[in-house]
Amino acid sequence: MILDSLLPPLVVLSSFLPGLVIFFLDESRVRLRTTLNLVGAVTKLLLIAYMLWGVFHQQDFVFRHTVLPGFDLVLNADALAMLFVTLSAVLWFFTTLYAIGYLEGAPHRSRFFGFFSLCVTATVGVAMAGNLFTFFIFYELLTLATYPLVVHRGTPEALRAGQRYLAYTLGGGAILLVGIIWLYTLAGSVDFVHGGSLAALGSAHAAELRWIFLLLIAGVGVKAALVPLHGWLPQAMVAPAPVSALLHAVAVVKAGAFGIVRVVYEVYGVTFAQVLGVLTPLSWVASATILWGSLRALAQDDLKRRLAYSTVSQVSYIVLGVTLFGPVGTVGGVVHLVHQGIMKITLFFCAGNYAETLGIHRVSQMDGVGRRMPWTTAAFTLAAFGMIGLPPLAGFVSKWYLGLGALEAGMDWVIGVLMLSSLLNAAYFLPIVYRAWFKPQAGEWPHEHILARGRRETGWLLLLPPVFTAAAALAVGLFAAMPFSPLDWVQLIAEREYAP
Amino acid sequence: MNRWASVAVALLCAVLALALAWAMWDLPPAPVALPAQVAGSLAISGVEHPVTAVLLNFRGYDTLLEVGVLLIALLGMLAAGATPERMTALPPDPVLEGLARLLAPLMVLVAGYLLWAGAFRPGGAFQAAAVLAAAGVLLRLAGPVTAWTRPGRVLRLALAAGFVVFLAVAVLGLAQGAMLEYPRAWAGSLILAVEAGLTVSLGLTLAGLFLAGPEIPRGGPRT
Amino acid sequence: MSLGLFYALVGGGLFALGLAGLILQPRLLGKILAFNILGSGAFLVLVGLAQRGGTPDPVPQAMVLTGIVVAVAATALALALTRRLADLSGAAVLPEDDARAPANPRGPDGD
Amino acid sequence: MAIESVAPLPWLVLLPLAWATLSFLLGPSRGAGIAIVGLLLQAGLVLLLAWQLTTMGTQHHAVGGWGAPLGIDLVADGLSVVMLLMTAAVALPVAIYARAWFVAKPAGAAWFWPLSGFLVAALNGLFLSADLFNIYVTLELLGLAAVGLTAATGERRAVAAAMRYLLATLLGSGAYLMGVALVYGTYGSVSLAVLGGLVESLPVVMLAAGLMVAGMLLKTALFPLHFWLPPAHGGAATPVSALLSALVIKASFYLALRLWFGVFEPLAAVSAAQVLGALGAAAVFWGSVQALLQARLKMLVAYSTVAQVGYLFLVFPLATGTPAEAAAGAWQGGVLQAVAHALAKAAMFAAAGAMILGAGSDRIDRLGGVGARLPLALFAFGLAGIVLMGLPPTGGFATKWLLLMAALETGQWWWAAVLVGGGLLAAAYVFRVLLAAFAPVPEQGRVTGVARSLEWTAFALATAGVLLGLFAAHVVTLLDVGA
Amino acid sequence: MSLSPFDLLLAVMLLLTAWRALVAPDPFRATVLFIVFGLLMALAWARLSAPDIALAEAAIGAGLTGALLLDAVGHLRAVRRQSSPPGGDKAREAAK
Repeated sequence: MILDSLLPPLVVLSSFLPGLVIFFLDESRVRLRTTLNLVGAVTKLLLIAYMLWGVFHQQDFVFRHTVLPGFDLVLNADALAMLFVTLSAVLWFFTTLYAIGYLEGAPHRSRFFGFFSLCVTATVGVAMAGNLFTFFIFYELLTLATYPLVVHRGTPEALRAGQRYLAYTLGGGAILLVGIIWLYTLAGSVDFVHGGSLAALGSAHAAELRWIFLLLIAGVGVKAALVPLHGWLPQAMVAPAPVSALLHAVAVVKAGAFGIVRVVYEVYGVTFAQVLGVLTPLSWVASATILWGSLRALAQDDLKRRLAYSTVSQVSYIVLGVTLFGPVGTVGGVVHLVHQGIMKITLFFCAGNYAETLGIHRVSQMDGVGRRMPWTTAAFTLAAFGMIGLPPLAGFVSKWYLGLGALEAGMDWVIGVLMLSSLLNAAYFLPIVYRAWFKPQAGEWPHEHILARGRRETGWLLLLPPVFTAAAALAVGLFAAMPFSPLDWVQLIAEREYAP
Repeated sequence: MNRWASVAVALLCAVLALALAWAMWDLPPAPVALPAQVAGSLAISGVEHPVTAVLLNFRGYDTLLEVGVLLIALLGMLAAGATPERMTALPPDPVLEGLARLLAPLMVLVAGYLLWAGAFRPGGAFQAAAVLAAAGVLLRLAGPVTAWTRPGRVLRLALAAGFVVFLAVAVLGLAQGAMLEYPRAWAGSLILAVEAGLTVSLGLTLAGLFLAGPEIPRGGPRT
Repeated sequence: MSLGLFYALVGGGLFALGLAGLILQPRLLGKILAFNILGSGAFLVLVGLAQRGGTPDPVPQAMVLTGIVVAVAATALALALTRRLADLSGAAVLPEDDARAPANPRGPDGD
Repeated sequence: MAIESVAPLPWLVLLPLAWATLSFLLGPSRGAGIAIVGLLLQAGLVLLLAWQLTTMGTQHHAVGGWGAPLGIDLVADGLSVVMLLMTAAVALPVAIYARAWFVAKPAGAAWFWPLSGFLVAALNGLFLSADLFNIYVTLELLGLAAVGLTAATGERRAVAAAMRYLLATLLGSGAYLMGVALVYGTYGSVSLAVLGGLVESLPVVMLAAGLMVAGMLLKTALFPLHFWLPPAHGGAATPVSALLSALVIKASFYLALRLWFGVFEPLAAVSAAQVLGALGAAAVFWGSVQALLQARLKMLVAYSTVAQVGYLFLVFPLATGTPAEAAAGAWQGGVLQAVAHALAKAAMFAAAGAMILGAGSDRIDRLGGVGARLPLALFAFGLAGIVLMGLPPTGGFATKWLLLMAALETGQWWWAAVLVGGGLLAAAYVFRVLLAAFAPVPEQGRVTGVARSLEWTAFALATAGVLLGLFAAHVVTLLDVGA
Repeated sequence: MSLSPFDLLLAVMLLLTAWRALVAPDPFRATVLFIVFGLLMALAWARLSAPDIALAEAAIGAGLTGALLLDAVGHLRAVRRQSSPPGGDKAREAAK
């Protein structure tokens, strides 16, 4: 059906077109801008719901446009794509709500929301890319759409962070491009195929393929913030809170991790990658990143900075899962793509609430904040527990499968990494929770912008999104075994991947 | 530029001259013989003089564009402008002026003859225009004609007339099938018309290259 | 040696001479003369080489007529620019600074 | 009259000549309206021609009805039509831009319209001509029109730049003319069609080819022959800068391409091609670094042109003596780069002009506040910058893609390094401007608004540069006609 | 027509005047030499059986270009006289 092949581009356009219009809207058209934002977000959700149903029933949604001979723009809504698309669309919806509240009365909102929409457009494109070209197009678009958001405040610090962000990501993009073209000249195709397409090239090109793997992983690893390519991420947290939320949970970091998933599973094929012997080094890098990120997080007083280093660490769980050969490891890694997103976005929403409501930016200022902002702090606590991996929260499910996967792959040392990392997670999250709930308030709040009114501790639009996402973090853990839960969906993907 | 670089350039140019000489030295005859083709088509070209036939018929398109080149050179000069206070002021010279007034009509006559002669012997629009231009230069040097500050409408029309006629003929040819294709019967007359237009315009333009004076940019001279 | 080839060789010499002059002459007036000499050289080669067999060829002759007019147009424009430049800067040489200086931090504002 | 019977070839030359003359007759500073109408008609004609090409193949027109070698032929093949499309696509928005620009800044307006009409006619004539001597005349027409336009502000810097430009362009066409003289002397014809079957590797032909190509390198401002370009492109009135950088240098590049891969193909040597590529690579780095060092916005953009010209010349090593498929890809990549750069650079100059007008200064460190006051112009500048960086999905990316493929397929990885490194350098200088424009300003209201058409035309051009990447396949198909 | 001693003499004169015109330090002198060169060119064209070009060269190449050059030289001298102090050395060198 023609309509079916048009659905993927429609999903992309559902945020692109509103974004474009918003960009040219006058600053004062608040109502029209908000309507456009929400209409786009809801349309996208509806389209996705329809496609989810279709994909579940083995229906194909593929769009193809030839840009140059041998160079097709392909959008393919396969199961893995839908997982990421759904995640980003749902979280975008909440982030949009949150951002509307967060930026009330701030300058340059048309510019902000324009690029905000472009950013989601790019993420959805990354998710549905059917080959490396298409992936690369949206991957670079993502860089360009997020840059103005990072420097949005225009402060010297923001500009510096933006410069660093660009240097890292554009450099990564260039490396990725070389890898893609090299691969294309070698293999003649860079389509994403279940089980990978390179095994046919065999061992004759093993050395070249290893180099290409290095280029590709380094290219996408910049955005996934693999150590030592992570330098931009902690700096980029100068961006406004909704941007950080999106950057860390959905868009940029995830696009990198997702790219690694695609490269390993659908370009090389996990079996062939194992044969080439490239998975084990990657697992070392991932483990190092997990531990390094956690260690650095420990040392940060700035709340958002601590969360940023936590992201560095947590995203590498996904990469680690990918390197664990076997379906269980895959499940652990890929499901964490969703779980980490839900939990991390909650944390950033909460951090934004503290800053926006009370002017709290540092952990050391958080004493007793639980009593002033109970809902926010409850959401924060839930998400933090999830990150640590306490059952029955989302993070527990991920770590459980990762551990089992490690055993299955015969990489027992990974268990040690997971244990150590969980301890570190606890070490940097628990003190915050303790301070917030149990320490008495120490003097005035640094800068109280929004006064509590009755039971409402802050603006509705700021409060509802974190509460919802925290509830979701609980739900995806509690109901992990239900049909259509992320875990269920990921198991479907893993089955298809390892199907002979 | 320093001394050694200059020597190097000079040496390279000398090498180029030698290379040119060596390359041209012993060439076989050209495989295409255009003079024969020109001679073969001369009868239907509308003129008897082969150079004029090439210039205004076979390769008339070159000439059309070349007139454009002259016009834009003049435009470029007008556009770049000149500072009025520094225009060369010439002292009046009654003898020169008298001579110029005497010679100018004579030169116009010569130009007319050259134009007419071009159809069957050396001469033609360009030579005629050059003589006209010389008359203009003479008049300018002698005094009666002043520098053009900003060509008025009539002058602009005269400057462009030749080009306009040429363009019109080119478009007319399109109706025949090709740009600048003259109808056989009319070829001679059309070419003469083009040449007449060109003589006037080219003469004025060439003179204009000499006369084009200060075009003051709006807002006064800038320094 | 035929007459045509002989003048073509002279043309080659003039072309090289003009080229050297165009590059080496510091004064604009000198460069303009050099360009004209270079052009004359090319014209001589065009007609001379074509007529090396001895028969006159009207085609290159017509081309040279075109070329001469183009050359005088270019010369006139060049001289006008030279005069204008002399009016503005008091010198008939090209200023060194504009082309070389990579950055001109103290340059005036303008468009 | 049926649309099939319209012959676009001669009209593409006659039409701009006609409106140029008309605007000259109207007088100084007049003629914007007829120019825009003329360019609209021209765009229609080119589209018609492109359609004729895809349905009927290469188009010919024998001027005067004589036919080569006695007469002059006009020929439109895929390459010509792509260049004509580029000309129309750039000239029309620039004309709309110029109309608003000269209202705000009258310097240089006096004879802009007739001169630019002749410029467009010369470009069209050049792209269509299949006759070496006729091409010489169009080259001179183009060069003198461009010089006149450069000098038109009458400012000292502009006049000096115009003078330098004039000498360079005259030297370039002089060398070309010498080549034509040698070719005519050897073969007795200057028709490309006739010569195509005759040219062989004689010393005299080698010398002719060398002189002609060298002349074109000078006119295209390939490093180290670029000395004349930055002051001319940076010093002219902004609409003129856009025309010069986008179109005029492309004409000589087109000619170098046409000759090298056309009549002179039997002589094309791999070593010479490598030298051209090396100069191109040097241009990419030198131009980019100089762009990074500039204090003035328009000089930055002009040096960016020096860098971008470098990419054009990577075609020669990638398509000379390499396997047919890789060569075809490289060749397409080179032409696409010419088009993508034309659109992006015109957009960039247009946007830069609007920003300078708004900020009241062309110094980059005085651009603060432009981002807030003129977001559309800045957005256009950024988009154009993305095209120049070669990021997807723009025209610049399609170019880079094709060239990179050719480089890796032929094992010449060093050109790949140039392409990738050049893109990053371009990012550095583009974002330098964006950062400066985003910077907050202490003085409120220092930046003033500008006419909306100044911003919109820049945006339209930049968008065209982006869309070119998505529809590159169509351009490549068109390019294959008669290749 | 074949090569005669006159042609040899003409060739030598052409190259000599061209060279002298290029190296002459005085612009006026250079211009006069160039006009002579143009007239010699006209003779060369006549020898090449190209009377049309000979006419054009004499009228346009030597005549008009010469007049333009002389006018420019005069103008540059006037400029030098008027702007001695600021343009100083360069101007003097230019119009020497």
